[in-house]
Amino acid sequence: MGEVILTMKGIDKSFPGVHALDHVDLEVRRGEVHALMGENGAGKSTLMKVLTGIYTKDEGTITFEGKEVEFHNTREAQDAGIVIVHQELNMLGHLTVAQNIFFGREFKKGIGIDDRKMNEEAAKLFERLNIDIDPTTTMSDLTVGKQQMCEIAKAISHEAKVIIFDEPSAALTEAEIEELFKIIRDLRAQNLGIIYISHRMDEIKVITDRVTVMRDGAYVGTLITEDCTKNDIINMMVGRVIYEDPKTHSMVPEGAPVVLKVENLNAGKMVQNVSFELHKGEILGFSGLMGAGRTETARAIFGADPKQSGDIYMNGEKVTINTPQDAVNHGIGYLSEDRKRFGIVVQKSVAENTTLATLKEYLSGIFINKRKEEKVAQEFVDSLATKTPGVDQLVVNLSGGNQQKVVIAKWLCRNSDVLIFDEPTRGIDVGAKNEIYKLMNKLAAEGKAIIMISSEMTEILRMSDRIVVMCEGKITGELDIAEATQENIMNLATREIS
Amino acid sequence: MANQNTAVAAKKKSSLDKLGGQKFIVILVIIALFLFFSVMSANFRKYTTIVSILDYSYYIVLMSIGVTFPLITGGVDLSIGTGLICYSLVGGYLISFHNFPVWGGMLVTVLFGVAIGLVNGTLVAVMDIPPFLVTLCTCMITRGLGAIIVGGFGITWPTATQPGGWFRNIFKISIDARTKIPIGIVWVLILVAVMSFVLNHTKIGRYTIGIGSNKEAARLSGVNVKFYHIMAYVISGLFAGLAAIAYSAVFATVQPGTGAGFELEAIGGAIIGGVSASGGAGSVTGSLLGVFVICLLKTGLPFIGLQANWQQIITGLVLIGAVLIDVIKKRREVH
Amino acid sequence: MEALKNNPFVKKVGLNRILLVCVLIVMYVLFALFSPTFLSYSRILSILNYACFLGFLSLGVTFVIATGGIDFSIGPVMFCCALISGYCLMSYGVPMVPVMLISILVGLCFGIFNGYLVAYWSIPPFIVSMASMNISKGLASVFTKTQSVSWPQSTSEQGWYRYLVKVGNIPVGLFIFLGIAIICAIILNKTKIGRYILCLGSNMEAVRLSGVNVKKWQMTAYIICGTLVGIAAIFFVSAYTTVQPGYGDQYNNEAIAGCVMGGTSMAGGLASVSGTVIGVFIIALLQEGILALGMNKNYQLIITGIIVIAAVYFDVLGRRRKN
Amino acid sequence: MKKRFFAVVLGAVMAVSALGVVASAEEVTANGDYTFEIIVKSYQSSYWQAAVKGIDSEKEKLGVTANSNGPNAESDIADQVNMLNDAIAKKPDGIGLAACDQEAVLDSLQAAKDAGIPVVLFDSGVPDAPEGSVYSLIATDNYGAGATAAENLYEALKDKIAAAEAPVRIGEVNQEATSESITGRGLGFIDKFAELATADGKSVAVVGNEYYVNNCADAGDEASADIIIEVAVPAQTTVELCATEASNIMNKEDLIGIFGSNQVAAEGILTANGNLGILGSDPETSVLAAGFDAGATIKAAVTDGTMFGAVTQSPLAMGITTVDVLTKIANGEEVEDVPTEGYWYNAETIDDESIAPNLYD
Repeated sequence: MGEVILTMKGIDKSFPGVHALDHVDLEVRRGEVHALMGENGAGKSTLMKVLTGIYTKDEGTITFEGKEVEFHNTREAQDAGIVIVHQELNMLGHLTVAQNIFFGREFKKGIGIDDRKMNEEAAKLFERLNIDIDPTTTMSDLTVGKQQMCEIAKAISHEAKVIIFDEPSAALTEAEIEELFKIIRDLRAQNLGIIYISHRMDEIKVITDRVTVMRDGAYVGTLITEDCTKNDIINMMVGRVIYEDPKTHSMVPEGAPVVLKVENLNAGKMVQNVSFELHKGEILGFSGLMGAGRTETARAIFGADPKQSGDIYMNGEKVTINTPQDAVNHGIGYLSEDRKRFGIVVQKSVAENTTLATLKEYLSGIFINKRKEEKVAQEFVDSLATKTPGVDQLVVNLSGGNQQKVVIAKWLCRNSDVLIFDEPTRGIDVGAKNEIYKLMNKLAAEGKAIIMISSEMTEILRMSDRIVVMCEGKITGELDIAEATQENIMNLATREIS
Repeated sequence: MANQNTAVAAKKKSSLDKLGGQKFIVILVIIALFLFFSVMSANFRKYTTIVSILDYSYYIVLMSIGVTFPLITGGVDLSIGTGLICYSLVGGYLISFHNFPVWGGMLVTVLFGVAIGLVNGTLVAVMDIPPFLVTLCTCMITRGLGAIIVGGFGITWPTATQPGGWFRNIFKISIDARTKIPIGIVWVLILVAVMSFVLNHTKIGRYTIGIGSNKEAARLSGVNVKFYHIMAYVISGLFAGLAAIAYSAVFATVQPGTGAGFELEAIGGAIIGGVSASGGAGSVTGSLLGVFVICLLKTGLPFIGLQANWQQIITGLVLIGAVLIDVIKKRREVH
Repeated sequence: MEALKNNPFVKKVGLNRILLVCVLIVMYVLFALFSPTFLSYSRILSILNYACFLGFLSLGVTFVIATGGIDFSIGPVMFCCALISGYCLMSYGVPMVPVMLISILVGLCFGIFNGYLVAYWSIPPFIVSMASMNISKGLASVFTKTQSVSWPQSTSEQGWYRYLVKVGNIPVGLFIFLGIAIICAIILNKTKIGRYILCLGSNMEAVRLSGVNVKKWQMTAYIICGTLVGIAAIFFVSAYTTVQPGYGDQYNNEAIAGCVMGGTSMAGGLASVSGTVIGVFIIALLQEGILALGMNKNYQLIITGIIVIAAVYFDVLGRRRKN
Repeated sequence: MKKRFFAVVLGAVMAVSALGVVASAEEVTANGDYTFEIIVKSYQSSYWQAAVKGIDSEKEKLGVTANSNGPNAESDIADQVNMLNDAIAKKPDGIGLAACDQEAVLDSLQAAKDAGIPVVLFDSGVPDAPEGSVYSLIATDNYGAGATAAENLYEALKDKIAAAEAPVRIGEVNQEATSESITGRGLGFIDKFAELATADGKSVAVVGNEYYVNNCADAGDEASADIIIEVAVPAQTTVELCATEASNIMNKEDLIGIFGSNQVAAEGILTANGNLGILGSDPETSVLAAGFDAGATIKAAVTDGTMFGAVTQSPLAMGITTVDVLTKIANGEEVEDVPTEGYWYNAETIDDESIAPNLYD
């Protein structure tokens, strides 16, 4: 480890309703791999966005190579030598690898672009990184892993001094991760500063030198990786032990009937041999890290994506679900993690969204009975305490929590027996979260069966009667709430590198 | 480990793709059509017929070279057809009534095209108006404008024997009354080569593809997306201007109020040639080949004695067929 | 301005629509000022002649644009409907009522064809339009042997169909058009069909995940459009009697312009039947007004183009401000 | 008195009077400040622009107001009906109309009659016009004009036909098969040609487009005919499709003559000839082409002998006559129908005083 190259001090950033970063500190040295850890939503990505100029900070200082800096866009950060390898790929699928790497700063030859030189340079880069990719391949023909490698190559080609890896291993295979680590070690040897964001505890141990842990937008502490154990880090990450009325035991009555049974469900690589049962009145938590295959499982059950094999039983009867229509007809409702894209129709009113799945019931002859529709929507607005000026308000004007309530109302309206909540409180502020929790408990008490996918440990522990943990597309464990702790969940959710 | 399943190497290319994909099919179709018409009609086999087919295809080919660029950005340019007539009218009007030299008229023709392209591009890229609507409106506007400027008359560019008639030799050199060399095909091929180079080996082309592929990613790479977005429409306008010259050189009189529908032949050709309707993918050579399919159908069907109107029906079906190939291919990839 | 925006009446009717009506009135007044004969009743009848069939086209395409699609085969398809049904009438002696049904049926078939290709084969609407434009022109020419078809005159036995547009000086066509526009508004705003069409235009995936058969409803929009185009054909011939094969393109632009001017968003999800009706009247008024000022059609093309760009730009600006 | 005219008008009126187009040489004077609305078939074609020119010059001479307008294309029937209604609404002293469609304008003619506005039809008649609505018809005899082309072409080809051992072919390219003027010319050519040939003992067959085959006087039998008249109509009225249809016919070895029935069709033939080079003025060595209308291209082709000759109508004179007749009606004078016809011109006569003014660019 060399001298300090980058210091972030007292970084503060608020968004309307959310205090995203609360005076966070971070220090990176040359020739070190610095892990940045924290649960989902701890503020890691926000911090990196502040660093690379995507967000402007409210307070604090960034010192880079001894000078105080402030970047206004990624370009400025890149030019200074700070580059980020994004979690979601920013690639241009129709162009070749080399063209992607040098997009926006092509080599010129006369009036044209010197593709040969770009290919050579890209090949050199890959050589330096020991990656076996043909620079002339079209980007969309590569696997996700290879595309990630290209992103890394692109980052390095910027004469970077600090490279940020944002969950680089999420989509990679075993062998690719090995390759990635080799690259990272090479870069470290070349005296670059590396920030490594990951959820995979074991990777942290293997590759990083120091670990900075964040929690709820605040800085928790920095450890030397060698000197700490996995449990130390987990404890720092989940440090908060106090949360409102956690469940200590399952609220499901003995002998509650099985409502939904899934057997050997397979859908792509993210859903492999998934089997579980869901009881009446139960909240079944689905825990796991990002990319564990929980959403994919839910979508496969719901018929939103095609599945290869597997049986689904509703109330003991085998059912065929190929489309969301089938699922809805069998009484399953799905609340997507991405409300704006998959949940609500933003340009339509609260009432219209509420009845979207049950429109048939509001028809008088061929007409939609608006009065009835509005009355029902109003009932749900009241019972869910949705804050809206009226049921004719466009959903786009509501806050995240209230939008979520509208989606919940949509499925309650349908009287679904099984509700799949995918990240029910993502992007929702604390007050509204509690309301959603109360609501879910009430629904369970009324006999609905709920699957709750959540990346927030506290949420899982607070809400679930039983917890299924997934990792890499497989169920790695099932815990009763009584025996579940953050540590043993995290253990199941993280994978040992073999 | 489970993850090894995912370690499939690069997606396997189908054997079709190795041969050049859709372009390969289109070449086969062109050959098949040509052979079919040649067998069915003795007159079709003649050299003069081939010269004629080329004559009548230049302006559509040129338009389709240009419109390939907006199409690749994920947009469209519907103004090129009526625009072509408008530019040609104005250029010819200046030559005939204001004593412009022929080269001057040609220059105005092309510059007018560039100007309309600039307007289209600005409205699309800077003002964020959907390309379909923008160019639909400029389609109407150029249609009206051309007629108003020239006062409603059909305009004849100088005929071959008149002074200034040299420009008609740009596309066809006459040895004698019966022997013509379709030199235009050489220029068209050169332009195709140049624009292929522009599309594949210059910043303009690279960023055009980038905009069509993932506009946001292109912007985040620090590219002046708006400028290059405008450029795509300027190129389209430029080639509509060049097509106007080709049209004036081949045909006798340019009538105001015509031209609507030319753009669909050019766009249809580009799409048959493999330009993706959603942007990102496409090639200038593909567009060239696609236009030849349309032109062959248009000129070939009368020769085999088929009622002329079947040509439109067949063209419509060919278009759907071409896109269907693309749709089916994409579906296969998803599964 | 703020006060105006918050006025309950303005809120209910929508600022854009009020502005549109104002544009309509201002245009009318301007034309009347510059052309003294513009206020005559016969001129209004003439405007209505044009507004009627164009209105049906525009209503039809409103449904398609509401799904986020486009159909610019409507003009040629309208001519195809009028030609095929008219040919049946004049050459095969089919009685008038079945002939009208044939016209609507032909439109319906094109609607099914377009809708099926768009919804079930995922072919972009733009290309489907291009194809069915060619096919409708070719089909009409083949069917009528490239002949224009003149429907019967009012005085002939079958001429009663011309009363659909006007009886004496009573613009019956206007009432029928407004009647059907109201039905369309009801379909769009008060029935399941309209609800699903608007919602899927706004967010198709969310609607699909609500368990709705989105393909079916997407196709339905095209079918409604086709049906209205078939009706438009009847009103076209009852105003103008003669149709020629191979034409009709110009009406696409005007119908789409009317619809977009009325506030229907090309991005889908937002559509207003009343806006479309006003937009169509603006276009018909413009066409008549330009004539009254002694200018030719070319000026109308240019002015329409500019108005549409302006209308859409205000829409874009409004949305930008919201975001 | 004629010296007062513009040069163009001078020639036109000379031509007109020489051929007896204007019923009498009497001078027309306007007895009031009249306003006329005149609607042509298409505002965007040279032929109609020439008519508008005639209207404009005559209205200045007479000191009346005549507003001319027209749809963008002859196919825009609905637009023309709207223009007509607009004209009626303006309550002019008279309306001049060249109807795009015979049927579509009937209601409006009735309305004009009801409003007491006299209508003068020019170029094309409206056979079913309401009684009393149309005061005068300044009609072009399209059928006759087509026949004129046939007469001249037959005259030149007569010997070749008589000497021919194998069947010979005459081509005809028509822009479309819908409008009255084009079909009139097309059928006029076919019928006259057949009539002349039959008189000389030759049998004639008509093949090609169904409309012309079904509507000509006698379609004959292709297998036994000495002369085959082949009629082509393109899918759309664009020049390149006309040219394609023309090349298809012109590629046939037995072709001896070809007729294009309007400017677009005639130019299509010339465009096709650009590659084939078979047209000329000598029936022994080349194919003879007859055109229709004028325009720079056709004029140049006639002058240099590529095109054997062409028929022109006199849009300029027609425009002048229309204004004259309208003025007379407004004066309260009696008017009659005025027939006009087509004139044949070729390389020799193209510069004649009686012809040149009728040839527009």
